[in-house]
Amino acid sequence: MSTTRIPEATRLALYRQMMEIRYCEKRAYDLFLQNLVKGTSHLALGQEAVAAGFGVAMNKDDYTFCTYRGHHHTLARGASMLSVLGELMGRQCGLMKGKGGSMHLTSVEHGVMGSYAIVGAHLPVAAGAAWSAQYRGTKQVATAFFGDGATNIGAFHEALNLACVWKLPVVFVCENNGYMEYTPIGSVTAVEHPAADRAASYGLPRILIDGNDADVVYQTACDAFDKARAGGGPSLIECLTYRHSGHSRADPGKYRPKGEVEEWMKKDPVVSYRVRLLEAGVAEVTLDEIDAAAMATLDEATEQAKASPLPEIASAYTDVFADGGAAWRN
Amino acid sequence: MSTTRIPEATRLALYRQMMEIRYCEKRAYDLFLQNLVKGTSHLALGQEAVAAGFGVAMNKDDYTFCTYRGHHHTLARGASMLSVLGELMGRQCGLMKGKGGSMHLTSVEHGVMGSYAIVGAHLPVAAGAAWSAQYRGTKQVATAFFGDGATNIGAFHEALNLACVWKLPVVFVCENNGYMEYTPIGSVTAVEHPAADRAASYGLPRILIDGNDADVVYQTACDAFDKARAGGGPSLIECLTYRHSGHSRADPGKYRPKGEVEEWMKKDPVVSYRVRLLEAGVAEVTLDEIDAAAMATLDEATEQAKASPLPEIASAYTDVFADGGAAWRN
Amino acid sequence: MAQLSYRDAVSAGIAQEMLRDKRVVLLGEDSAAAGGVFKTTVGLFEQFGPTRVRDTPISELAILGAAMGAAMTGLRPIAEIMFSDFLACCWDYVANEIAKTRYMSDGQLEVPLVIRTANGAGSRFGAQHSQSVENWAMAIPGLKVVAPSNAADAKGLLAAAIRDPDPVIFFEHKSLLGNKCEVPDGEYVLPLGQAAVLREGGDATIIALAAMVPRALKAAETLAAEHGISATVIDLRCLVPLDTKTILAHSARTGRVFTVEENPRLCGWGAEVVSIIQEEAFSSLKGPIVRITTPHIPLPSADQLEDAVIPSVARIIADVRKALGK
Amino acid sequence: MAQLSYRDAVSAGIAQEMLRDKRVVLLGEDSAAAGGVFKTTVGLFEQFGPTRVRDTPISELAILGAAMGAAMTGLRPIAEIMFSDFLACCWDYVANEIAKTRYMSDGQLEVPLVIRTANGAGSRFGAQHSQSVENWAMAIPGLKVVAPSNAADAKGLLAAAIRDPDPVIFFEHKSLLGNKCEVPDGEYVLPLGQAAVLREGGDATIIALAAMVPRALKAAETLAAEHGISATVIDLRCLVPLDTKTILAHSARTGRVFTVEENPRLCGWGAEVVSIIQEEAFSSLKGPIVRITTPHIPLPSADQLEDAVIPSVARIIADVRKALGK
Ligand SMILES: Cc1ncc(C[n+]2csc(CCOP(=O)(O)OP(=O)(O)O)c2C)c(N)n1
Ligand SMILES: Cc1ncc(C[n+]2csc(CCOP(=O)(O)OP(=O)(O)O)c2C)c(N)n1
Ligand SMILES: [Mg+2]
Ligand SMILES: [Mg+2]
Repeated sequence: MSTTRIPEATRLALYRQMMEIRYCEKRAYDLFLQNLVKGTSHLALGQEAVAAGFGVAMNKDDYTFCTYRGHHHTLARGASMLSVLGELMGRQCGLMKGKGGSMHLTSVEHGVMGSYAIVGAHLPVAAGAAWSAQYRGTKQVATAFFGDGATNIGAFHEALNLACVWKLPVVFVCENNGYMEYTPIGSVTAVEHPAADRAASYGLPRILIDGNDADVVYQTACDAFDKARAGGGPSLIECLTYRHSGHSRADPGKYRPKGEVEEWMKKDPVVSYRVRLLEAGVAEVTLDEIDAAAMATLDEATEQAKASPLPEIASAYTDVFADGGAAWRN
Repeated sequence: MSTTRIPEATRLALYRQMMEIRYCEKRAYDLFLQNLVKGTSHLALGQEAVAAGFGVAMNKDDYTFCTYRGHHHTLARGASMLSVLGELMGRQCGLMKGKGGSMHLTSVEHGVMGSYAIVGAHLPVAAGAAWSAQYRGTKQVATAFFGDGATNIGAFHEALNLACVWKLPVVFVCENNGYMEYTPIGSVTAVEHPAADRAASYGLPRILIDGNDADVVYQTACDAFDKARAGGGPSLIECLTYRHSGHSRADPGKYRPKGEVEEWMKKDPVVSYRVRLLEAGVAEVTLDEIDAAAMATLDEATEQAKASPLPEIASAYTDVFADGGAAWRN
Repeated sequence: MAQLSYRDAVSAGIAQEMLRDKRVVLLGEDSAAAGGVFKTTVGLFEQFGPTRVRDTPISELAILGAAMGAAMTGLRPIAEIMFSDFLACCWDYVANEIAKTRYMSDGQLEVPLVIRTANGAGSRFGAQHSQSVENWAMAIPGLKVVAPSNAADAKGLLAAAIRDPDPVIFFEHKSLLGNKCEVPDGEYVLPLGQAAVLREGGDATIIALAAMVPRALKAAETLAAEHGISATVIDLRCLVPLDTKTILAHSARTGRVFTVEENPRLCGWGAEVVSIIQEEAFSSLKGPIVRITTPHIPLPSADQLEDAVIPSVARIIADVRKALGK
Repeated sequence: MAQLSYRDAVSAGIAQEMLRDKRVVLLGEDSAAAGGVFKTTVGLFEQFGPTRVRDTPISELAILGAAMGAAMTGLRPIAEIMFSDFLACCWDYVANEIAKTRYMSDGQLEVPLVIRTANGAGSRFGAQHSQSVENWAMAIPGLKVVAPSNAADAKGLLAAAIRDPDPVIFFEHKSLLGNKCEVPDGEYVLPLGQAAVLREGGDATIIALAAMVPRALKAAETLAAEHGISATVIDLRCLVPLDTKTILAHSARTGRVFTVEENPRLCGWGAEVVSIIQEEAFSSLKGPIVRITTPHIPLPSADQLEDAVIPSVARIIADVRKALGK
């Protein structure tokens, strides 16, 4: 695929986005180690190109639906590092003031319509948001990100079928990182490519891409969004990628065959993109400045999050119902 | 497909089976009209060839899993008309003595491991029975029958994937009769052939057959069973057929386009098979005798069922738990 | 005022709100072109067209998921789950997604939708098509739960449910669908969370819901006419919000309370109501609160068996008399 | 006797039964090669091999459906649903299929299986991974429901559940997994349906389950030591069968009863227990039965918020003192 038609400014945006995610995820990990993040957390280290490629390609009013592994997509839509790290730390400055936690990041002002911790559950929800956009005639597109493991759950099948029958402006993005938690996806899936090999079941073309190549992801995203906005209906895109760390905080990732991580490290999406930009003539200092700016923002966010107060206990009893409270009786 | 290799005795068995189902289903309908069947009922008039073809091809210890539209499959495994009609009428002589009703016909002694009234729910269950057969090394095969509409539910997807990954001896048979209740299947499905067009999603070959041709169904069933018994794993078979009556007792079937029923009546599986057998040299009197015997059995079953007592009220409180009772406390 | 059946009152309530608010859309299996398996959506497809009234595949996850996504982004979907038993097929959406989204998002998201479903026994459909599962819904924080007992309430409460900014599970009772009563013609909306006191008496308070309401009423009439027992009958109408004020006032007044529940006994709504009454009106109670419920069994199919296990007028009468010693 | 953790007692119980009965097989997500996300099945894959201990895809419907089909045809499957919240993803199997099959088939079929699942709060996982849903299971006729509070019970009750001819939902509490106690070494099986009276006192009866049991015990100790209140503490262990004999005897004896429930309030198991006690021991009650529950809200994620809403030792003490006026 020729990627030269992507403007340099866009490519720098892709790079910046990936760097911000990379730094922020690493920081999240450090904060665990300091016991400042109490619950679980699922890092997207290694999967930055998917988030950046789609995030940069989206319109501001498009909808993103994430899984519990959703920090990268939330950041890619413009949610601040402070609001993300704050949520992981259960602070008042967090996106949901500690009520949702790492697995439920939501930032409606940035189009992040929630992170869903039940595998596959958000695919029909994204289809519904797309239905709403179609009905309202807004040209918005909804994108649902999910893992390889999610392709084996019923909701995947139902969402794909409904979206195709109704020709909804929704893009289903499978981040195939090779594992469902600790089990290799190949050992529990009847086809080699859990998403791409099933596209035909819904009358969709087969799309299988290098999910570690931000240019490829970006271009594929643009094409899918164009199609959706033009009334062409859904797309199903399988992105081949890899998570550098364990499944979640608790997981050292011992089930991986020797050398696998090392192989994938060679295809690190951030490092390789940096090399590509340099080769394309971007000045090193430009990239260094991006890195430094990301780190500065991150450091400031970290300090602010640490200084942020804990939410008041009373907040646990709010927002069950629309009246703001939790009263189920008179 | 050449069908001549099917022995005449087998073909007569297929014919007898279809006639018995045809008569019995018509009688069930008459009994509704007499208000002797109180609940709902889903007739398989027009779909006899699927039941006969698979039923005759099965071994005695194979497992059948039906839907609410399961009278035909239950009869095809050898359950008596008396026990089936008795259940529809809620009598003591019924298969489950009125506790299950038309939608839950079960006859374990005949391998009918239940009829399931939640669309798609029995597909994973059949896979589980096949897993058990595989584990126990019995060479039994489990067959799940379901409608076209069932292919759009999550359980279909999960069952197919698991069965293929575990190479289970299970055969998934889609009776595509064109409608999910009152809605044409094409209007709610992303592909033309709801089962066959999805086989590739599970690494299976595409099998689409004339479900009104008992010979074709029988031969296809034999092949699938052979494959399963040889350790070759599951099959997914789509049988094109049509139901002559409404979806259920309550349905006059008004949503059908003009002429559609008439077209399909020309492909009536029972009538056309009779013609074929006559053309193949079977004496008319042989078939007439089969018909007469079926009708005689049916008439006797009907009278016996009518004369059968109602179950005792106390039976409503039995068999919730293995101790025979319903006690949840001491 | 016209005499309307419960089933027609449902479609009238939907039509009223669809006319009023373009954000209201409807989806379900056989709900559009065919007018619904229970004929509760007849005419809506013709009146509002295929963009607003939609047939779906047999995909309960997709139905509720899509309704949820639409509700989060500006629509007011009405999703039909054909039989309430099938809520089990999409319980994740009911219990984990729709009910919790407002909370988990700290109020950033709302899910204003209605899940309509046919509930209850009486049709001889057997164990998987006859359940009363209102107690399942009551157990989930974040949901409102409505179950009308007559046509007028069906229209008024459904309209309220559609307008409500919170997710509402709306139980339409299969055995009541043909029942007719006077239903206000024009715009008609009832508040959620108000029980109806259908009859007042000093000897006992009978609390019922949905199909158990007409039975409780009939029992109360016989108790008054033949046994000298004068009973108050309360139709809860909503389980959430729960009108504890009305419940407690009338429980305290009579001191003898009965719940009539179609759900199987364990963890039924009556258990919750009992726990509230005994905690908050303890000293007014003259005897134990008695729960009259379907036993804790799956439902049988045969008519005489089904009739035997669901609380009947005769059983209500007998249980009240026994408790009061009359 | 060895000191075992709750998590190790779970795998010990499974191993004991797998050794004894070749029909016992195990399936679940990451349950085999990885030993389970909660490390409750460590070593089983190595000991019993891949035909008996199987990893599944993320397919909760297929997991329970397959377990059911296998149970109907001669096996004794143990199916793991990783978090109890995900029971919502396969509730159809729990509520409509597995629980009802024996009944609907008039006893022709049986479904002897165990569904093991990690239940409860304390891990700061948020609203979709922290629920206590034992009351969902209790509401379904045809199921047995077990929720041990310590390692010894975990082993003994799990063995009993595996041997039981009825379907059993077995709740393993996430926050108890690391707790150790003496666990009998050899074959160890406890009967289902017997509550444990952990402490006897004359002033109050505190009824608890699973993670609420150690809290109730601790509260009882403080009540005795600091407030002159001597309380009986009952660990229900099973919700079905329910040991009403023990409950009623101790409720009647003290006249003051408290339930400590982790499930959200409405239709919690305590509501059912309250309805039974007030109906059958009415005249022995000296005051209202008090339910100490998680409020009827989804669960927050942040640690101090989660801690604030789940019944704590302090809240139990305060509620008992308030009720007894001490
Ligand atoms: C319905 C459901 N089943 C199981 C889980 C537990 N679980 C959380 S993440 C996960 C693995 C998901 O794998 P994949 O879809 O590949 O996403 P990844 O974590 O690799 O991004 C599992 C099994 C869950 N959250 N929801
Ligand atoms: C999960 C679920 N959803 C909906 C229904 C209601 N229902 C019963 S039969 C049916 C249509 C099924 O169509 P199909 O699978 O084609 O089978 P057919 O009736 O044509 O044999 C529907 C929607 C159900 N029983 N279960
Ligand atoms: Mg993965
Ligand atoms: Mg069909």
